[in-house]
Amino acid sequence: MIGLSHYLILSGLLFAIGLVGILRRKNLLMLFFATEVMLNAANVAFAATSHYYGDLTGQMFAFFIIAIAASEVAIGLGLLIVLYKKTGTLDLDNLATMKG
Amino acid sequence: MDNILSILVFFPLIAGVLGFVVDKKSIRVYGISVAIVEFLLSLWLWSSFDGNNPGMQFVELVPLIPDFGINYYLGVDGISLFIVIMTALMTLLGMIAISIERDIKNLILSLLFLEMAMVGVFVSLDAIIFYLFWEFSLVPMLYIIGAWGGPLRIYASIKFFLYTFTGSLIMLVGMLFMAYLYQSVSGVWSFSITDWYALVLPVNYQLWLFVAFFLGFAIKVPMFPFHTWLPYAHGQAPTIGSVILAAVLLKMGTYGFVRFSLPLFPDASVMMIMPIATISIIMIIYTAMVAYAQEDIKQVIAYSSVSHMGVIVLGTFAMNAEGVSGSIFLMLSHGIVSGALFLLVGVIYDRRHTKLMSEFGGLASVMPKFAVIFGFMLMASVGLPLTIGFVGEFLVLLGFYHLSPIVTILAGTTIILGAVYMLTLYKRTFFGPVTNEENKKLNDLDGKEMIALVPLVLIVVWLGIYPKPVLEPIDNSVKSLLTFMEKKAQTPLAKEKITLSQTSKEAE
Amino acid sequence: MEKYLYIALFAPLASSLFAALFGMSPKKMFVGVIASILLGISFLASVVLALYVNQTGEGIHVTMMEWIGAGDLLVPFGFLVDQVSVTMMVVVTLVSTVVHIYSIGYMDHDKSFNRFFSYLSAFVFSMLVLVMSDNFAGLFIGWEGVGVCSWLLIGFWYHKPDVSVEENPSISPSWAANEAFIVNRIADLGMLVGIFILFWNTGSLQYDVVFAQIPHLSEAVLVAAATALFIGAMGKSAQFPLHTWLTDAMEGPTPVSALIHAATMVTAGVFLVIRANPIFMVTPDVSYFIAALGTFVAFFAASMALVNRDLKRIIAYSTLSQLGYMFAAAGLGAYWIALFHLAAHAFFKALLFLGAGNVMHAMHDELDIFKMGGLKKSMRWTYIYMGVASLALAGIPPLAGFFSKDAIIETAFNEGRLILWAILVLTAGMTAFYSFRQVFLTFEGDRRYEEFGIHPHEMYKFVLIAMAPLAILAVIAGFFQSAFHSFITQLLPNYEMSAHTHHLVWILGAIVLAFAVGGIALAWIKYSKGLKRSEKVENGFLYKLLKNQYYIPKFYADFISKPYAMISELLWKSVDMKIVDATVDGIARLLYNGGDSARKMQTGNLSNNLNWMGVGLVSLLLVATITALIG
Amino acid sequence: MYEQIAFYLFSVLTIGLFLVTVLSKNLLYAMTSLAAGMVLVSGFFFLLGADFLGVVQLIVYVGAVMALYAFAMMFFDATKDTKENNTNGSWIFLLGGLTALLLVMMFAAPIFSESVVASYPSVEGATNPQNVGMVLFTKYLIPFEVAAVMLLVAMIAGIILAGKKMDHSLTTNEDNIEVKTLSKEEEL
Amino acid sequence: MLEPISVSLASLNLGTLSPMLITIVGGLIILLIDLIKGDLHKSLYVMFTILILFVAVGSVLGLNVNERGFFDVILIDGISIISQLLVLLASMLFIPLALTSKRFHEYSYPEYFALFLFMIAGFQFMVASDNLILIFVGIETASLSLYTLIALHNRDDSYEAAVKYFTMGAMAAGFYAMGSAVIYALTGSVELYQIANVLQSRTAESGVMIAILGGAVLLLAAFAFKLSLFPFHTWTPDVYEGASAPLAGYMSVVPKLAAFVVAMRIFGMYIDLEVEWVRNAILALAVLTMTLANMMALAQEDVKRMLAYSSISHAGFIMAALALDTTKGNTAIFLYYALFMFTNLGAFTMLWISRHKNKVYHSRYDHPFAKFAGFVKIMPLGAVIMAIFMLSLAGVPPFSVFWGKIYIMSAAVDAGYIWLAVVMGLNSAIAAYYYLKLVVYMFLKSPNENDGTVVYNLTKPLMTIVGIAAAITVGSVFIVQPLISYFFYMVSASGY
Repeated sequence: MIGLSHYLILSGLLFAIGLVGILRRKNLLMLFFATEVMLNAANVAFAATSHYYGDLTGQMFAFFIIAIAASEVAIGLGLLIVLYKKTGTLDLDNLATMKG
Repeated sequence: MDNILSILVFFPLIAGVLGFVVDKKSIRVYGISVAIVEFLLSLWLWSSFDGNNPGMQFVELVPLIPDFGINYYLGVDGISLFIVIMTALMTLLGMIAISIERDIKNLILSLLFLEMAMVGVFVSLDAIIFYLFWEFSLVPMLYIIGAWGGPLRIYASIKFFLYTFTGSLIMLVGMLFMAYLYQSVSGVWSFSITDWYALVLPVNYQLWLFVAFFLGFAIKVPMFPFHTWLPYAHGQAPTIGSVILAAVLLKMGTYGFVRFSLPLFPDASVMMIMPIATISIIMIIYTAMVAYAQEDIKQVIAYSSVSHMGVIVLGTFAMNAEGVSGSIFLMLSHGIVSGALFLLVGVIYDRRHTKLMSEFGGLASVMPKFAVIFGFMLMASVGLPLTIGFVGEFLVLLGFYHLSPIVTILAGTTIILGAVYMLTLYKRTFFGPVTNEENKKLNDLDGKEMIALVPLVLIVVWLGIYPKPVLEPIDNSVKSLLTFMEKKAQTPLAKEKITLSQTSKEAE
Repeated sequence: MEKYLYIALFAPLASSLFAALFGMSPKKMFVGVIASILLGISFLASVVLALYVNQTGEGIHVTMMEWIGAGDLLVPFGFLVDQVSVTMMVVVTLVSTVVHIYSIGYMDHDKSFNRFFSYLSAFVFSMLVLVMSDNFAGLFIGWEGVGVCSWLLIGFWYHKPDVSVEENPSISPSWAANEAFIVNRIADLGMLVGIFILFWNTGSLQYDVVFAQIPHLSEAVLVAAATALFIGAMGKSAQFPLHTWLTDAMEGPTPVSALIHAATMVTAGVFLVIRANPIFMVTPDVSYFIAALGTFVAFFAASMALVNRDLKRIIAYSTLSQLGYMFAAAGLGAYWIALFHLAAHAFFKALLFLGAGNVMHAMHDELDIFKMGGLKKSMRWTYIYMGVASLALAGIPPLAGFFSKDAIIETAFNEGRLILWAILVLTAGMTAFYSFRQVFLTFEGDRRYEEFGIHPHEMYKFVLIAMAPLAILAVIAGFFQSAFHSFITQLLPNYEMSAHTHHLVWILGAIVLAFAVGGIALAWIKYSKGLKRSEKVENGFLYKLLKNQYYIPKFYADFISKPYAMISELLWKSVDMKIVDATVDGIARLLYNGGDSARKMQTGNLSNNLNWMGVGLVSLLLVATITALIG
Repeated sequence: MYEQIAFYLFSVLTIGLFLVTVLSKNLLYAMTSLAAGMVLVSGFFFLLGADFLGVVQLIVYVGAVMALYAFAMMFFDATKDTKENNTNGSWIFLLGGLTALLLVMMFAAPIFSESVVASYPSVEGATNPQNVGMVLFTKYLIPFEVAAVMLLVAMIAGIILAGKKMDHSLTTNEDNIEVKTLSKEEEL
Repeated sequence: MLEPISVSLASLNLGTLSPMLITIVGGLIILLIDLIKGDLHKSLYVMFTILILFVAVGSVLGLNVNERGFFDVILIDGISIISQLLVLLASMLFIPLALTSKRFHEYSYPEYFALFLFMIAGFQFMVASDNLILIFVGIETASLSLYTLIALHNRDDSYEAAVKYFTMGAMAAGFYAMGSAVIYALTGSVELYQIANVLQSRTAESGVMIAILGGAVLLLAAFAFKLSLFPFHTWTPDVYEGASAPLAGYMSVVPKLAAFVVAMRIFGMYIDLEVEWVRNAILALAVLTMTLANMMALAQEDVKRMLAYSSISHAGFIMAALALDTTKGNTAIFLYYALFMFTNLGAFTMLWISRHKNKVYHSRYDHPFAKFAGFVKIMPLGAVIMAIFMLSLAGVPPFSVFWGKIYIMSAAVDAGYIWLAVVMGLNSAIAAYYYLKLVVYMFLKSPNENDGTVVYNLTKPLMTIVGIAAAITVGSVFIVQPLISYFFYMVSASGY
């Protein structure tokens, strides 16, 4: 029988995958993908918990996470466009004038 | 005028703020006038002070942050009264003697702010208000050293600031803990020192708190091994900075011992007598030797300050009226004498722009007045009887002898070693033939310098011959302090070591 | 009578302050005159007081005002004129009056004439405070006061440069002044400790209170107090090992040497022992030590005087030697004899010094007796004065020295201290020898000075007249021995020779006299015809040892001064700067550099930033997991 | 049984696809696999009975978000292999592996508790969208409205950031000041 | 079948929503104004924004303590009221800084002001709720607006800053979501008071602790990012450097304050539940943060960047107070921010006043220390005021931050954490160095040649703001008492 733990472990794994993505990506666009993975991991956990407790709050949270993810994408891409226009690249390593 | 203390504190502040408007050319006269008024006010304070009352007088108490127990709480007793007067006096004389022309306005205004802070430290009876003035005094001093000092001025001023700042922050933690203890006993927050006095603390708390306060005070004094900021500060500071620093700022530390450490932690103070005496002896002997090795006149006097402060600290922990009164008197005398010596060094620095002894020699022939006053202050500094320097030193050593003859004999070497470095300094600078061509045409003291120095000479003689008007109020307050400590002490050791004098026993 | 007390005390102060007013002006004759007159007034007042005390047999005790009052300590400015102090007052004011007048002539050409009188009078004031004070703290005021005046006066010619030790053993006046001050300070510490001991055990510093308490004090306390006080006395009276400053102090003008370093200040130590006799009387061990040390110093100083070539230094050594005699007497309990010798010595020694001053004046400050000789023609009066003084010093009857010194030697015999007696007798012979060696080398024989182109001349008349009282006293003082005895023993414990000694007194006296005459005769034989130097003797070990003052100054220089300077330098440059300060700066630098390296984590690279966050999360998770699993 | 199979299948696929998203060097692959992974996640939602959530996931994520990404990709002209100088692999994977391990340990704990009472249980007989609607428009009305504001913010931000006005910065456009630079900085 | 749900308007307690509603509506009005008539001068929007904020302040003041509204999603307790007040007040001080004499890109957008108001609404929702969902949405609303505001400064540094902030923020959002998920899985609730109830019964269960701590760690990581605690702080200096000076000053106060309130709610709950690990972790992070940030600030060459590190260190300071979880500690947080706000904003305003459009003093920095060399000669009053701000930040009495500092240290002492107070003291001493460094430059060094342009950006509104900040910094001793008593009352009323 698939229990809550199964879903949560899955969620944990997805989260770790997202984390790895964030940590290793140098292309900003692809880095954003990884954040989506992380948020999705949380969504899975919420939906599963919601299911196993028979409580709808989890689904609510998941909705809002989706909304937030969407907004983030909008703003993130807006920023990327500005950045790209100015610098012509999305490579993180070019984004280190401020340091120290 | 019951609120004379507030006036004393805030008059220089307001004068300083208003001074921003005063024209640059008139600022010097403005500053001196303000300082004169302040000095007169302090004399007024003395004249209306009741010398037979050992307690706090002119008390003002206005709740400031009642929820946190912070009050605007001022008062003065025999212990602080004269330090206040000396502060006003030294500021005045220092200001008269200023020879700096550059940015004089800023200098004068800084001095006025500094005066406010200094007076504030000595009259506050609330720990936080005390701390407030204590810390604030660093700021103008930082500016004075940093802006008008020698080549290493910035290093010296920052070192001065950070070093003392660090120590006092630890002290602040101690204060907060003290307030907490008071609160846990009485249920009310209070930072008022007089409230704290009533608090009987367990000995281990006393020890920890003693150490916390000690760090704050010791760095200020400065006690070995926390003294190294002082030679830099003095070496780089302009004359006025050194004068104020030596005369007043250092006294804050020893005053703190008397005001806080002794009455708050009588048992711990008694237990710490020997460690502190050891440090004091190191200060006395070690710094006297270091002073002997100096090549710079000002550095000699700077290190000699440390050495003398060692005697003062020793007296503070003598635990009898002779020693403690002597120590407070010595604070005054050291303030006046070292202040005068720094003024004197400033005199030749102004003329030659060097303070190296090797540059001089035979000045006694060229500048006889200068030599006379210098020699006079030198004798006061080495504690010649009938000068102000003797009374305090004698009392301190006398007082501490009761606790430990060995320590006293070691500390007594100050009269020998002090003579060694001071006379060597005097010989190298003033005696012998005039070898340096540049020294042959030096002018003797001018009117301005005489105005600044002669009053100090008179005070040195006056208080050397007739210290009673000053010593008696001090002694009264000290006796009541010791009686209080003895009552409060819990350990038999403390009861044994704290010696009450006959007169205070009768008073009970 | 109090009026006279104050006059006697404050006239010198007035004189000093008056002279100080003109301290920076060029020479003003009236300053010297007025100072001398004021001193004379002081002397007269002292004499009046002495007569009063003699008449009534009571002292005068006044308390002028309170000085220091703290805790239980109450020190007033109190003055006591009793037999002891009045004796000292008369001696001091008399000698100083003479010296003041003398100085008018001697300092004639000095541009700091006025300043000199200011210092000199200040010294007299301090000395009077010292002897008149009714408590130990007051005594200490005078004690330090004379120290400072001594410093000022030794260093009076401060402008002279430092020279090497070979050229001048005292290096320079300012060096000698500092040495004197510092050495005295060492002893003063002992004195202070003595004062502290007395205060904490008796609760007061007043003589009468303290002495009244003595029976209640433990022996340890008394021994400690006596020792400490004697250490103080050793400094002022230049007893071994603190004696080196006295000969160096001869750098000062000669009147100073006469007044301070012969007649008055250096006897302060003896005065202290006499003053505090109740303490020393109950501490026989300390007293015996004092006597032994005094005897030793008497011999030790005399031995150095044997070979010295410096006119003033020879007299200085003789002073040292005589101080030893006084301590021997005081240590043996014959306080009145010590005081008597003190007074007598003051007269003839001051005379001797002033005579030396005349010679110096004539010889243009040349002091080497090997360069003098045959001065008797041009300086007859001086020769007479110095001859008389030397005879007195040698102890030739009926001059003053005979009575006082002989009594001391007798005392040693009487006490059964035969070794001390023998040494003292021997020393008496040496004293006679070196005194007359000096006199003869100076005044007799060939005129060695001529090759240096010096034309000596006698001192001013008024100066010579002023010296007369001293000469007279040097001659006749001894006759007052018994009168003085009855006067002084009203206060001081009486000391009488035992019957046994009394029987032998003539024999003893004869032995001493024989030594003295022998010494003079030897000197006459060797030196009256002129200087004969013997290479062999001068290169001998003993001669060199004596000439170099037993190498003690060198020892002090090499093993105290130089190491002190070296250690000071080391403490400053290595310990203070390199350890203490460097630690502080090190902490600061550590923080700064730590911050600077920590900045490297701020690469500015977003990827790194994210990694830091990842690392943070994982480490927190890791710690949390471990905690959860353990706990 | 079928639920188990579906779970494991979907799990493996999701993990695989997301791994591709994270590891692939090709932007197109990464994006495609992300979209596919999200579809699979919505599959989980359906499995868990959160039908409405699943639909939203499909529409918003797979539809809108991926469309945005697609546009962005075209804008950035990033179809080619991006040269990524990725951070040192082993270190990152160690970190990721450790995270995974720790999270798995954490989630392997008996998190589920019978004692937990659902605050907003599904109403008997109502469909999932109805249930969702009831909670969303009562309890979560405010968050919902705030989310609307948030989306408004995102919209405005997107518009102005991508707008033409950003091309000419007023900030760096000097009006009148001459440029000067300091000499070498003084060290404190 | 389904029944329509009827909800009475009264039970919704609409008043609790009014402050947020006002700011949101204000933002919408600004958008409308822009739609109707473009090309209006920024001063209109500035003043309008201030008015809106005034109204919002008024409505916050009208709130009753400890009310809930809208199905208990909105929580108006004491701390939400005071934090809203502080947020609004700080915003009112911030927004006039748009009225510079030189043109900067962001102020040409009316949307800038609208976004600003939305951001404030986001903060308000954050602090006025104990529902993790609403908190999350509030955080994101505020953050997304903030990213945009930063980027709108429109130069290379600001994009870089915005992107960095955004990306790390997105990661933190992931942490937050995941942490909430864990908590939800543990308790079946996303409302803190219920979570507390359930967790209380579950802390004793065996094997669950790992999940409890895990959830806490994820949330802690998310908030550590917001509060810039080590090692999640790396964005702070870069973002502050890239953002315009006023915005940097604003960021160092308002978002952090809001985040602190949420952190207080969440971690206070853990500590109340006697999950000591959380307290220790927070303390460790706090101590590390203040120490390392202080050390790194020592070596900075740019004032703004130095202030960024300083604000990290201050955050560490406050975080330590949070870990105490005593009423006094929590009061101290608000007191500290109330006092710190003026000083810090004042300091950043001084930088703003001296800001040039381009980097004329240094190839990278706008405000290198050297720029302020001899400032006292050029603008004595300005130098004095800046010095007062610096000394205040260093904790020199009697300036404002000192009072906050001793209150926090006192709270630490009371809670038995004397070592913490000592660490705070020592850190203040280290910090004094870099604040002094600026003072030293301004007062003790001689000015650069031809430096009349240091006060390039000065206008009357800016002077007013600086004046207000300076006045409060200097006269703070008189406002501490009312603040303490008000805050203490509010905090204890809300049970923290």
